[in-house]
Amino acid sequence: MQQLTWKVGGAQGEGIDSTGEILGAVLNRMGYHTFAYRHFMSLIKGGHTNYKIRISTQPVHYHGDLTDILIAFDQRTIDENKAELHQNSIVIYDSAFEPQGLESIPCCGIPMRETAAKLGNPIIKNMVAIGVTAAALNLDPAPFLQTVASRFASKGEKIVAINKNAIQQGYDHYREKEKQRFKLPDQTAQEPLMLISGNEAAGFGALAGGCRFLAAYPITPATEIMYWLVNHLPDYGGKVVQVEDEIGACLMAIGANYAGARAMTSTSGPGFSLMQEAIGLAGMAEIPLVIVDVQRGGPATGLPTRTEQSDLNEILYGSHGEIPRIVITPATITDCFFRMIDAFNLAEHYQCVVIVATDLFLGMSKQSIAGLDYDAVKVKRSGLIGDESLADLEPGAFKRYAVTESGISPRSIPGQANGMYVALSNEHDEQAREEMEDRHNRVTQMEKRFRKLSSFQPDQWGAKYYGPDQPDLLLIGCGSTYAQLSEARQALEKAGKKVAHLHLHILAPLPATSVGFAVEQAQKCLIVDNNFTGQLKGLLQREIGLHQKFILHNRYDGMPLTVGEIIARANEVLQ
Amino acid sequence: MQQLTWKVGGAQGEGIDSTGEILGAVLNRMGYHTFAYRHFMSLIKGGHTNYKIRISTQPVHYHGDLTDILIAFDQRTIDENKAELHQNSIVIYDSAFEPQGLESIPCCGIPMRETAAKLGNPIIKNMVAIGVTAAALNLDPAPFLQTVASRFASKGEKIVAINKNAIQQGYDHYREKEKQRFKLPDQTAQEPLMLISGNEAAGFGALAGGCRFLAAYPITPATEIMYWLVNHLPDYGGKVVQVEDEIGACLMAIGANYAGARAMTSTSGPGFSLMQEAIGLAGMAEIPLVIVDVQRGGPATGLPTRTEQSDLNEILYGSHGEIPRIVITPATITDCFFRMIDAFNLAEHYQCVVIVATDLFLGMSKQSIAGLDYDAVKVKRSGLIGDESLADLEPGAFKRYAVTESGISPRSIPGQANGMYVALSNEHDEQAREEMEDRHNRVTQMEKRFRKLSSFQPDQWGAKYYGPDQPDLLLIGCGSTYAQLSEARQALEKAGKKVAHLHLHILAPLPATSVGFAVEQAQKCLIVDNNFTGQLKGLLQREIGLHQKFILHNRYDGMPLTVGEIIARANEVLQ
Amino acid sequence: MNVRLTDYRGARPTWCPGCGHFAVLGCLQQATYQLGLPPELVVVVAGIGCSGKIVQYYGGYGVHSLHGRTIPVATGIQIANPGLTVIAAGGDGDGYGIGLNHWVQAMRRNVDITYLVMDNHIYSLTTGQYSPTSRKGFVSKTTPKGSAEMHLRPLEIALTARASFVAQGFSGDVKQLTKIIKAAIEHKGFSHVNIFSPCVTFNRLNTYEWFKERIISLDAQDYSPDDRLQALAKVMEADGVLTGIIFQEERPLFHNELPGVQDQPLTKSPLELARDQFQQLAAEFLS
Amino acid sequence: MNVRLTDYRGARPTWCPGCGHFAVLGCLQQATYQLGLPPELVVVVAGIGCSGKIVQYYGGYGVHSLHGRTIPVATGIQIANPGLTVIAAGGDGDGYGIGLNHWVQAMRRNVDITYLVMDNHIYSLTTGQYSPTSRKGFVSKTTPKGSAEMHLRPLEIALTARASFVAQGFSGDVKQLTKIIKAAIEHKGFSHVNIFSPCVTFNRLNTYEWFKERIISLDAQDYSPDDRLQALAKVMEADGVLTGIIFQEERPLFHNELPGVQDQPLTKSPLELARDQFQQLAAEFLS
Ligand SMILES: Cc1ncc(C[n+]2csc(CCOP(=O)(O)OP(=O)(O)O)c2C)c(N)n1
Ligand SMILES: Cc1ncc(C[n+]2csc(CCOP(=O)(O)OP(=O)(O)O)c2C)c(N)n1
Ligand code: SF4
Ligand code: SF4
Ligand SMILES: [Mg+2]
Ligand SMILES: [Mg+2]
Repeated sequence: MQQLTWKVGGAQGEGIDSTGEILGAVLNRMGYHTFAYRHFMSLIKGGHTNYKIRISTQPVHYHGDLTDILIAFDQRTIDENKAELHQNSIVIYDSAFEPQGLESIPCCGIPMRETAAKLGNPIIKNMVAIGVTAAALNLDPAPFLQTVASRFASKGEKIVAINKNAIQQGYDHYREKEKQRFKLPDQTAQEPLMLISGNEAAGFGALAGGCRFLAAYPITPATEIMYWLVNHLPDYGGKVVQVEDEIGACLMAIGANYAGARAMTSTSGPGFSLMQEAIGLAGMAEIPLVIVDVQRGGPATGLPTRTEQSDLNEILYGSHGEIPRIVITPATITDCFFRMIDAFNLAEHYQCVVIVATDLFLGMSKQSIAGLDYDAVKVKRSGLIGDESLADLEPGAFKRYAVTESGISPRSIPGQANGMYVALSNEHDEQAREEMEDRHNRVTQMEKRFRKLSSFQPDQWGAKYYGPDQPDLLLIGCGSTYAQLSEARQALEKAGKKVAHLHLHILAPLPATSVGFAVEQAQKCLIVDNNFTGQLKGLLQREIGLHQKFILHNRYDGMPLTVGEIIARANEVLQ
Repeated sequence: MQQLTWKVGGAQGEGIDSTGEILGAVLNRMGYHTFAYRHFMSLIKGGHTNYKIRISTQPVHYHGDLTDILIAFDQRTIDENKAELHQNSIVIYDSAFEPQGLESIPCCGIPMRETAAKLGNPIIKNMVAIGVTAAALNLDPAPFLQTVASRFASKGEKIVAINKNAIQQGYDHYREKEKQRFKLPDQTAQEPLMLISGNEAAGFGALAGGCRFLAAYPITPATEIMYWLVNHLPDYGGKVVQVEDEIGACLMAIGANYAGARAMTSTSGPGFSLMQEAIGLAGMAEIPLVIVDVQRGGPATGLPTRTEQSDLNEILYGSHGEIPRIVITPATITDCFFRMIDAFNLAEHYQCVVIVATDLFLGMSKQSIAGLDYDAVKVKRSGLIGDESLADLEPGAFKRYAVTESGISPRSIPGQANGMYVALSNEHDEQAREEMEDRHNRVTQMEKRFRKLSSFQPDQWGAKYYGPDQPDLLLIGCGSTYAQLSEARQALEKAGKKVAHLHLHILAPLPATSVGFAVEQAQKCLIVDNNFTGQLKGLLQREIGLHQKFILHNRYDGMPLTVGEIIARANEVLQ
Repeated sequence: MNVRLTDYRGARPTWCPGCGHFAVLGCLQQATYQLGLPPELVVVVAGIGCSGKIVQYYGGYGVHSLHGRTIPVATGIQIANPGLTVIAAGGDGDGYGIGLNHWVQAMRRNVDITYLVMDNHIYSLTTGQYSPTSRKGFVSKTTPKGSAEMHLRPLEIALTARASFVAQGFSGDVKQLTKIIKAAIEHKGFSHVNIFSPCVTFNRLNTYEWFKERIISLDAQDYSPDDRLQALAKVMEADGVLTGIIFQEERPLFHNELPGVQDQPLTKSPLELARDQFQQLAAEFLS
Repeated sequence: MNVRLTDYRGARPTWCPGCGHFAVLGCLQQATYQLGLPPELVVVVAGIGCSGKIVQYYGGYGVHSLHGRTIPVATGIQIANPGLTVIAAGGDGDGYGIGLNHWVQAMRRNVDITYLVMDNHIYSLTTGQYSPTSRKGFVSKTTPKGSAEMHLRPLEIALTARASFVAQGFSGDVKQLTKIIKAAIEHKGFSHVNIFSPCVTFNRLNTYEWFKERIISLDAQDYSPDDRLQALAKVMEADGVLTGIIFQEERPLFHNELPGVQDQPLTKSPLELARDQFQQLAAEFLS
């Protein structure tokens, strides 16, 4: 695998994102595998933002620890990103400022702002940066010019011309000034690659999984799911409502599910906290419900533009009282797509709440992925009673919450004759007409609800094991840490270490057989949590035991984990 | 200890509660120790309700498994309570109906409704029942007559006379018809006993602990805390607001705390779920906050009139992101009083959220308790910076979130010159003026917030151990199960079993040293949970390990645990 | 279709004898019966309170939602299947206290549901605390010295929040109430119906008599409910204690205004994407 | 007391150049300065949004609360210490979307706070979704085909919810806005101030020009803000786009109406019970 990392940084409002997006788009079209991470702040203009792309000949799920090429529009970009630079990096800075503190790191000043200003619009210094990038990567500027031409086509020829000009001048400037060029290997992917973010994949997965209704409230970093769905659901018979708050959003999704639609809500931590009571309703009334929590830095408003896996506790244990629930943690962007389909099938089958927990890193990052396989998409209907079966029953004999062996009861949909029932938030009996405080009934219904998931086999795909048996060290993570953990494991393996990696795609019900077996086998386990208190570690301690084997490695500064820190920690533990 | 249990049952709206309350009041005044439990339904009239009193010469914290005297206004009372009867019980029923299914249990019909009707008001059949009770207990009717006279004084002489008449006639009826009388031993308590519920004790404790503001929303079974405080806080400089919802209630309490008052909110499960986001704000902005969650049957609206310890998970792990928190589980009604004082002191000292978790059983039951000790009440102020210290600082130099070794930072109160700061829900730095996404600052502040509790020593009073060292079986419970567990342990001890009891008064931070030591020592541990999933057991597994020692005994039908079931289960496990 | 009035019966009510909520249940049953709506096409979404139990006693489909959360659930159902008649029902605490925000937003959206608020000026199921519609000074368990707040005016809020149908009924006048509920259900758009529904157990102030003495019925007046400002004036003049249809207008319906197909309910749209649809969507991600 | 205007400065604003919120900050600083309120006696409670950042840029005490939760926090502070000047401030999404219920209830209570809503008809901090005050048809990231909802009329809601002071200002007229904010702070009771505060980055429709072309100023008119119904008529007539003080009345204050001592703030009441007080309370439980 050959690879290179590139980053552009500056103030918010300087077009940093579009610089990265154009480069990503061109590279992706050329058949390179890319992974792009956006670093931004909770303000609209100013501050510091950067866009990083890892370019590779193989699929990559992470943007990489280091930066080979850093394009800096300001000193702050250098300050904030210096730690990622190495001796073979190059810093290409806007010669409008004099870079400080680069010591021996090679650098090269290009008059980016000046060039743009001369072209009549200083804001297009980002286009100059694209030209510079093309030159630095030793790429033909043509595809960049084309991309920009088609992107700005609607804005008129003059705009297109200026932007193209800016790219060309950036290209020329760099070639004149600087020899050091990174050569990307030739690359043509087998099939055209999709450039897609985790949030887009989740939206697309929801649609493919039969979701036809989204009720949500805007919140970083989840809103892109809503954007994707509002632009697509209506074409497939669906609707999207922006609700007044997350309480209403969750309940609207519950209403639509009750009415027979596959419906969901998407949010992040603060919104998820507001949904706690509603989650209990879905659990009690056995109404299917899919919630996506794109986690961000907490607590409270916290770090809205940073990543964290710190809602796990609330996802697993939130809402008063007790309900069965399924918690899925997609590990990659492709996984975001497929796990959403699973989520809808499972919610319908088990008539329960399914929470899909991603995070800012997974949700907002964009990756080149090989085409999603249509044949792997399976919408499975279940649990719905037919009109004929209802017609066969005595009037009023239908038991919505029938106590069955499986714990799953037949479900009718409003409009079906003879299927009337009340979905109650109070305890109720099989008949589902009125609340019921009787203690024997309570026990029966409680057990029925919790029995439902006994047929669910989380071990089937909820835990994946990579590497040797009986390892000296087992790395354990869930969700978005997959990429860094698997790269770390491979590196450790290469270094001759006997290290395995267990990755959790389902946290509840926990794939306890697989986890228990893997933990038993391993000498030690390094649990990698992207939060402060070690929430995944806590879960495993609770469910698996063997505390003495567990060591925590965690990160809580709002950044995704790095491969390097995991390797370093693993080596430390292995000593 | 000599004791007797009495219960009266009928439909809601038949004055069942006042029957029990009058009996309780008279017995308490006579120096008997009583413990009264109200069983009721989520409707206003009809259904089944009962009121049970255990009468003892020693303090009792539980109403007992069995019923010696059952006064039944209807057949349903017999059906629902038959399981508590034994061969020496007596059922005194209203001869308006013919009791079914009593088999060999002694019973006696008294024309209660008829007597009341003849007196002009069938509703006062409950007064007849009081007279019957006096006779059955071989008590002088005089104190009952007096109590009723003073209770109804405001309603006029005629009403008083009718009620007294009803009591007298009930008394006479029973003495005529029935020989079997239970003789209570003579009793005079050392000092007058207070008859107080857990909710009242919590309200009184709050006031004594310096609470001067309550913001709450009505909810069963927590509203009595509000009632007590609305009737008393105003006399001591305080105020009570009934807010539009629990979100607002929690935030109003946060506002008042920020402004320097000791303020709280009280609620039950559904309301607690709604407070999750606000809890994060208090945690992040380090604003002291006391929340009482009087738990009831969940999930969702659940079983609003039944008891359960099923919010523990949400109490421990709710709210997105991560905040330090203290969770206190009072074990007795007296404990409700004192732990509220602790809660306010701790919230102020650690500038954090303190959740006091009681439940319907503890909150709504009434007990005779020996006077609360004024000298044991200590309001401890801490963490507040003085005006002089602020005046000594450069303008703007005050650091509200100063990174200190203890993790506790000095706190100013609006109005203090030179102490201005913003309490932010976003991550922030020491200066506390604006949000801050810087990752190093994030790490520092996160660690600071979590360091705060390192000086808290939950082992001091958070776990109490009763019984022999190195027991064959260790019973473990938290909160309101204390009474049944301690009675069970004593019975098992009497039966020659080597059984100990560890009771948790604090769940977070867990008194891990005491618990770990006790668990280590024990052969096996029977964890008693008043919920379905074994939430206390889960906590101990997570924090302590040694899963193989843990056995769960749980109850989830909405009823408090019985002593008998614990003994039976313990014996089973001991085999 | 051969529906009988008894088909609209659910469980046996447990309300206190004399409770105003009986009339609301009866009138709703009558209204849907008279409109010939088969019970399986009616969904009642109720809140928590004595009032909310109406869903258990009515014979159709229903959701006994959370306290204050009737409107969003009803909205979700209505958008998913506009072929259903969706009735939200709850108390004054439920709707004007904890649930007020959902209500206000649904009115301006003009969600096509009927909302029956059983307004007894008190929290009853929790055994008697003042509610948003309790008058200032109202003595209750949480306001032993009288409430400190001016009461909320639901009709005025409904009018300014742009409800397209605003009416008020009284449990003491079932004829009028049935008529109002029928009109509300027939109205296309958000129909807000406030109903004075006395609590005979906990509210000793706002009794049937109290209302009877004060209520002004618009039915007896020459009043045409087509001018919002005039309706506001009327309501203010009567201090909110009037009955009848106060305002009605035709306005586009939320579910029709939302982008998406209109010719069939959401619940009937196919769940699977065809291969070409799928590939077309995937192709949007090719850069 | 010797306050300077600069004493009301907090952190350096990060709003986009030209953002309407600058004017609101400036006018608030001016108003409190002109009123001679020392910054340590001013508490700003802000919501989440670009607007909410005002608390970081103003120099007093403050709480940067949660999204939509300014009012309850402000209420708690105000009741705890009525000696403080409490300002709630936030955006249209914050106040009229997620936080609407708290606002409506606070108005009828007449909590003695000033509420500044920086209304740019859009959710800005989340980079551009329509808000409750966006006009129907408004195109935004979540409404690519135009919003399906009629907008909320904050002034009308404020009037019918019985705010005792209702005004509207415009970031394009700082003289008037300063005057309004001063009057709002001076008013005893709930002062609702809606401020058209254009978002120059995400709202291309409701620009300074858009407002300027439409705004009718009451200052130029012979208008007396003492009749609620007339105020409603005026607001409806102007389709909500008017500025000035629209309504004002004197009404008892919530914190005074609540039972309890009035002569000193809660925060000053002694926390310890004296022995006799304690014993008296305990004695109530003796049966
Ligand atoms: C979140 C939440 N808070 C509080 C409650 C308790 N509660 C149940 S019903 C009710 C008030 C009911 O009053 P109202 O809506 O007026 O109905 P009514 O009983 O008067 O018909 C309350 C506060 C609850 N169920 N859920
Ligand atoms: C519970 C919750 N939901 C969503 C968000 C995300 N959020 C932050 S600001 C905002 C909207 C801000 O709009 P507005 O109040 O109009 O303020 P503006 O930015 O326009 O000034 C939203 C939805 C949040 N912080 N918390
Ligand atoms: S308590 Fe009041 S509202 Fe509830 S059922 Fe009885 S009369 Fe009706
Ligand atoms: S995005 Fe809009 S509201 Fe936010 S700071 Fe910029 S101009 Fe102001
Ligand atoms: Mg009510
Ligand atoms: Mg806005």
